[in-house]
Amino acid sequence: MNVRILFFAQARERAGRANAELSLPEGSRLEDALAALARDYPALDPLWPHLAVAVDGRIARPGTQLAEGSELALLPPVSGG
Amino acid sequence: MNVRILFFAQARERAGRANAELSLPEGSRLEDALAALARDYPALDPLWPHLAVAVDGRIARPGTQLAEGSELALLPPVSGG
Amino acid sequence: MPELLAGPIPVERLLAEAARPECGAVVLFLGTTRDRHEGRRVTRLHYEAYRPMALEALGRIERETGERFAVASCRIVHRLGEVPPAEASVAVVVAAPHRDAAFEASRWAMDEVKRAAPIWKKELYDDGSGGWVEGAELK
Amino acid sequence: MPELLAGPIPVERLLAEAARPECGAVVLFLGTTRDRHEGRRVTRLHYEAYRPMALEALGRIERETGERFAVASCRIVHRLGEVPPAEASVAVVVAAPHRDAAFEASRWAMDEVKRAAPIWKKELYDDGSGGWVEGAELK
Repeated sequence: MNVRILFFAQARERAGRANAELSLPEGSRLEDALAALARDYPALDPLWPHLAVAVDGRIARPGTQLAEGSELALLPPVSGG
Repeated sequence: MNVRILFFAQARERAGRANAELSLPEGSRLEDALAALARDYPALDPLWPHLAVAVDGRIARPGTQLAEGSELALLPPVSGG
Repeated sequence: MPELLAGPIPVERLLAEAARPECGAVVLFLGTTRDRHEGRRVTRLHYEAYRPMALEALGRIERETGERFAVASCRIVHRLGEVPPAEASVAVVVAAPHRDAAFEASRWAMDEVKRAAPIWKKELYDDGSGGWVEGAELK
Repeated sequence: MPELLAGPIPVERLLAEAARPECGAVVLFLGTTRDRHEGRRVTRLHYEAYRPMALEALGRIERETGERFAVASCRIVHRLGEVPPAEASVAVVVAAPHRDAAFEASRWAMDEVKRAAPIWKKELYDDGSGGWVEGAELK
């Protein structure tokens, strides 16, 4: 299955792009996607401890089941206002 | 000497006017002016316990010495805002 | 410098004048006319002031706000005469480096305006009668 | 309903929409761009957002402000893209029957915006470099 990845702020700059597609085996969970992203984008390493991850617009735990077309967003600490 | 009296809000309505001149003996104090006003404007009676009085723009005590041309203002409880 | 004026308060001008590059926060408070008071229908408010003393009081509040709080500016504008419902009778604009000080300063300044400025408000009701609002005795 | 927009925040429209005859107080908070941060000269800010999630977060804050405080309305507008010094990046407008609730609600809503909305700010310095502002980890 394919999921869509969105990178924001520092994550966008470190990944060198704002979005990507990721192909994963059927039945993958969020943690599987994150492991793949960690491999593909080593520049994200220092950010991981501070990132929140949303699946389809909601903050998600690593065990969250993904689906075809899920939208994953990597969200650094926020600083609006 | 002559002093000028300004009536505001309820005091203006009860006095039936916004201002007046008052003639007082030389050496009069604020309390003398207030006694004259109480005589001349009995409709002010219920207001007196709640009135502040300013002389030339500053809240004044009854013993304050008046001068020719002093401006006395009768100030009901305020409700700006 | 405070202002007493007839007619609508020029909020956009006040905000433009308050904006400054060393500040991260602007708080604008508007006191607006309510259309009901203790069950009666208020059609408009009438405000009057002892103008020179009111300007002095508002100016003192502006200065004291700047001394008590970490703010860059405090401006107070009060409307006089008739004010219809939902329109602003008073504006307090505070600019500050940080928002906590801006909120606290605005609130304090507004409490002071109500407590210490020789300004009076009369409510005019839909039956043609009117009543002065119970206020704070000046000290 | 919250808004995310490029370009100046239409403050006058927001105030007009907030005004209502049953309210006696309107508090507008503007977060404005400061021209210095930790000794460096900031020439402008760049804001970005995860738009659908940010709109949902701001909408949740608007609603929750209405539930937690005695206010009639809460509107939040955040600017995105580049914001020059002294211009507003965010506006919170609260209308309430009484001013204490308006101040408290505005402050709470603004704290929540900073804590919970997926929006990011980068400072751009006069030497051409830039830095993301240390923020709050989303939970």
